Amino acid sequence: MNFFDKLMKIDRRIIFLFVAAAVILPFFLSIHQKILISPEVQGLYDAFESLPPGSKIMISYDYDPASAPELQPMAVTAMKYCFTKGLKVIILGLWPQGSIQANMAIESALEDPRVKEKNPQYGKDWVNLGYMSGNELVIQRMGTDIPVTFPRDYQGNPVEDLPLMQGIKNFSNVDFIFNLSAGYPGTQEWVQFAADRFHAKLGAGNTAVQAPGMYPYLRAGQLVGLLGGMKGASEFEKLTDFEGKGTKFMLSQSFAHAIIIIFIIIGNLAYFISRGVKKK
Amino acid sequence: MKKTKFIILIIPLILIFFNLSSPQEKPVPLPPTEVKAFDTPNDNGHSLSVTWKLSPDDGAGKNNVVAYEILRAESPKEEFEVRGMVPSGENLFDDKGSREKEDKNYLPSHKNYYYKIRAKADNIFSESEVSNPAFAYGQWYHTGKTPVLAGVIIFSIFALTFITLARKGKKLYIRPLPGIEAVDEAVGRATEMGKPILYVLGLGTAADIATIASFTILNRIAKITAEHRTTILVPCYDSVVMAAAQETVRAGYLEAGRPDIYKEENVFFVTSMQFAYVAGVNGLMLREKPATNFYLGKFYAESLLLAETGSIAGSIQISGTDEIAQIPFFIAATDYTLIGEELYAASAYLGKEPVLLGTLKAQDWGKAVVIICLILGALAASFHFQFFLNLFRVQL
Amino acid sequence: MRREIPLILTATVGIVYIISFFIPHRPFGSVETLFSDWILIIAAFAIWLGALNLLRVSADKIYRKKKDWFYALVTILSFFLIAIIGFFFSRGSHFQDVGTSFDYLYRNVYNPLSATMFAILAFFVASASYRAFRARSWEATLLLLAAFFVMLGRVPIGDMISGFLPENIRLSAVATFIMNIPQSAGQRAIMIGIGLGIISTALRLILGIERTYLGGD
Amino acid sequence: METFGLWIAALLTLGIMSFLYKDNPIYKFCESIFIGISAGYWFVSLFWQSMYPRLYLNIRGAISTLLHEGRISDDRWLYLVAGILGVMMLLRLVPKIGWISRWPLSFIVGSTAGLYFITYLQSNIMNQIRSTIIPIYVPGNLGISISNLIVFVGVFCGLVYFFFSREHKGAFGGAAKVGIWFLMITFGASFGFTVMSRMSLLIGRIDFLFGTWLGLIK
Repeated sequence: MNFFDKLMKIDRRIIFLFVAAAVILPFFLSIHQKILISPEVQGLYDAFESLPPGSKIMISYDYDPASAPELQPMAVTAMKYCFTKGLKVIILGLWPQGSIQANMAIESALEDPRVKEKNPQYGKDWVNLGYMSGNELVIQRMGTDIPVTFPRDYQGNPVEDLPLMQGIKNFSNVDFIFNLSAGYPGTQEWVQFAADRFHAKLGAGNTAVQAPGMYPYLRAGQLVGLLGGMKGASEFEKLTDFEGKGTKFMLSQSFAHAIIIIFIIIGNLAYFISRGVKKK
Repeated sequence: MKKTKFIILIIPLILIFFNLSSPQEKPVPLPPTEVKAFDTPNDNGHSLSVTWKLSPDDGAGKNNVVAYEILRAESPKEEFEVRGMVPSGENLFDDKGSREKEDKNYLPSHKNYYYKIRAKADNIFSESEVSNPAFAYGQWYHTGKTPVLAGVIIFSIFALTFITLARKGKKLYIRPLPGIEAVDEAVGRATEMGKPILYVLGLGTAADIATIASFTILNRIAKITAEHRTTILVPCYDSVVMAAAQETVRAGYLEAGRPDIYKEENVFFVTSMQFAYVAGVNGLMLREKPATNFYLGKFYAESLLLAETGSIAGSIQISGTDEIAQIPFFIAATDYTLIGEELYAASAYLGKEPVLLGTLKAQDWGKAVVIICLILGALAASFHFQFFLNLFRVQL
Repeated sequence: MRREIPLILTATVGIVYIISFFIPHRPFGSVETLFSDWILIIAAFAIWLGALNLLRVSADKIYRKKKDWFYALVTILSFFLIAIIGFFFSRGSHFQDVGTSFDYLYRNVYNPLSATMFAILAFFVASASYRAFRARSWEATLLLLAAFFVMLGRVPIGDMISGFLPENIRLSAVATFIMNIPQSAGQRAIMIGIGLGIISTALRLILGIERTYLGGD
Repeated sequence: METFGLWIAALLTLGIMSFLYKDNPIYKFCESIFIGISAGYWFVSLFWQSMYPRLYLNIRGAISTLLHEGRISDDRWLYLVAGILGVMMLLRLVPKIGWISRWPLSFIVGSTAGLYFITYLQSNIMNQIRSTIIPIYVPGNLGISISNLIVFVGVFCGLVYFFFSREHKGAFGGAAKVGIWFLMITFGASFGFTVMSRMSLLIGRIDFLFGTWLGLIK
């Protein structure tokens, strides 16, 4: 066994060590990197921008803490943006932990001085309808009747008592739906049930894993825009001018990608050289 | 509700206040005409629709109409009640009622209603004539869903035809799938090594077709393991799935004629939370060191966590899922992968029962129809033949 | 009784579901909602089966003093800890509200465990790509190249190293092209295939051809 | 209390991470807690979120209509059927009549089959066909013509690859081969795209350990 054979069967733990270093080091470095905007993020931003103040937006938090590093920065930016622009937000979750994530996002959004200035109020500027089990069937039921599907908000207040919910009957009273999704139920179900069945205008923020699966919907116009993973989050932060964690984490991301690519190159070099040696 | 009405009233007033030319001098906008009420098509019979011809002042001149208000009454003489509002330029409104009697929004079937449309310009408005009477009734067929019905019929005909042909003993060829061919070898390896086989059904519930398809494969594999007297471990993510998996494995042992060596505790529940389940299964892999791991069903982010740990444990791994995002991980980290549709075909492959192969043939015919539609569609689209595209439009 | 009735039930329910899709009229229009509620209720009952199974397997390990019995005890204790807190000490049906003991356990125990298990994937992605991404064949090379371009194109570094090129052939543009055109096409083919596989399996279930889940006798 | 929770969270994080080195008692300990806690979590959630509102509240409502208004016709009685099916599921615990649990099982499977038959026919087949019907020749726009042609060829060959009842030989085999190429590009691209997400999670955890816990990162 020569050096390259050994390199091909390198102990996993050495790779692990390099990955850890690549992720941790950038936290302690300060490098600025340029962020370019991709069309699907622009599409989402344009859809948000086209809404006049006072428009009603539904944000569905369909993820749990496991996907929070990617989706939480998007959620926070979206909340900050809506609050400063005077858009009214109706929150719900198809994942049990979704509405908790929503509250956390609002908490951090409220710390921003620009949001503080607007002083958004619960019930008037946003409501949290909480979690409802039933996956895509919840979406379907909302298509015919939102107050029947969610008779109470997460604190147990009847929805009739919430000023923001006045006049909200079904998706036709909601100007835009933004879905933050980490799997099932998520964007696919929102497309199939809200966009396809009830013609709601829909945009989404997805984990980077899920995002490629959504391109067909994006191309077919069933989705107006898409944020994919941390890069999507950082682009959205740049467009909305709310620089946050998405931008900060992006540097670690770049390093980590670089380290994986270097490993793939080393692996292939080792493979070809050791094969060449054997042929001789 | 009162508040909204108040705001609707107050905004134009404020506008007027700042407008120097008094709008009272403006003539009233011309009313909309040709108001027609009719039953909303394709619903359960608790909704009416109204259309009208736009007011001549809509979108032109100084008497610009800003919105239309839709009013309804039970008879032309009664007082009309506002049912909704649409912005100018629109001429259709669906007056959706509730089907619950207790609901204040209740709209009964088979009861006549009359409509009026109000064209609003700032704070002044004009009203149309009263519409014809119309009543709501439920439909027994949703016309917008015809393309889906056609699909159901076409596919069912294919399936039934080939099932019948297969029953009559017509030989059907199927091409080899490497992942399936490897099953016997993989079970044999476990027998030689005297180690168990691990079968993971994934994160699906019994309400996922992928999981149900995986049951059939599990049944075949359980039968082979029973014949070889090899242990099969099935950690489950969902309680209902566990119940069904127990039945499935038991059936496999029965078919192999070895119900005596079936152990129910080998098909067990772990937990219904994704990563806790992974933690448990990973621990199992590192401690039991199974010779072969099967991952067939619904998989999400845990796919690679399982597959890499299995590779650390030195197992042969066969995987398959219909979650497109996870297929690459399985391809990278396991020895054989069933891609998407192949997972659904696998049960037919393993069973070799003619009827199952018949439905496989129907799937192929389905694909042929899709391909033909794509070719015709591409030609139609190139020559701007919109009609063809509309064939696939489903209204809901 | 044991096999016939379940098979008839599957077929009937399946056909009712399909028919109700096309009929807006009562009572078909509301079948879907009702049935889905029923399934959720059945699942809520079934969790008892799962929980009892877990407890029985763990208790068995402790009772027989099998290897690792101590860990089985930890599992049982954690189960009862959260179950008791969730049922009796966390504001009833508002058990998930911020500030309940249930929420405390969720945030400080469940959440970090879950997130860390998920984060371990990052290391596994690296080791799996090192092992699997070798240009052994033409197909493997395509896989490798597509991954390579998309990986680089999705981070700003990609544009930094390809910045000298015209904008529409920079790495991020190449990545977008791969995602939008060939990736999208491949996805669609797989999706249509899966669709056919699913409807064919569904039909097999309704026709009673596929029925292993009902067991043997 | 919050600091205590933070320390527990941090130690559990490190415990699970230790798995990367090798299986060890600390990992086993964390794993056992994890399984117990999560199973209990699910147990509690399903009760409060399904059993309580959907079964208990509906039946209670139906009973109260019966008692107060003397009306027996109430759709909510239908939920009793679900309750019975649920109890049938539990009868698995009784070996002699365990087979009765097949009834609720076949109910679930039947409705799954019905629902997905329709849903996938519509969304995965009809809609995907519809969005693949694109002009292959767009006059005056070579770029779009070419990319549309690639999409068309990709879908076509990809579908050919999935044919089970024909040998991959000749022109058919050639198309299937091109189909595999498209599938490989698809998988490679999704993998590359996913790497990002996985790294993000690790970044999130590192942010927690070094930032929230140790306070080294602002």
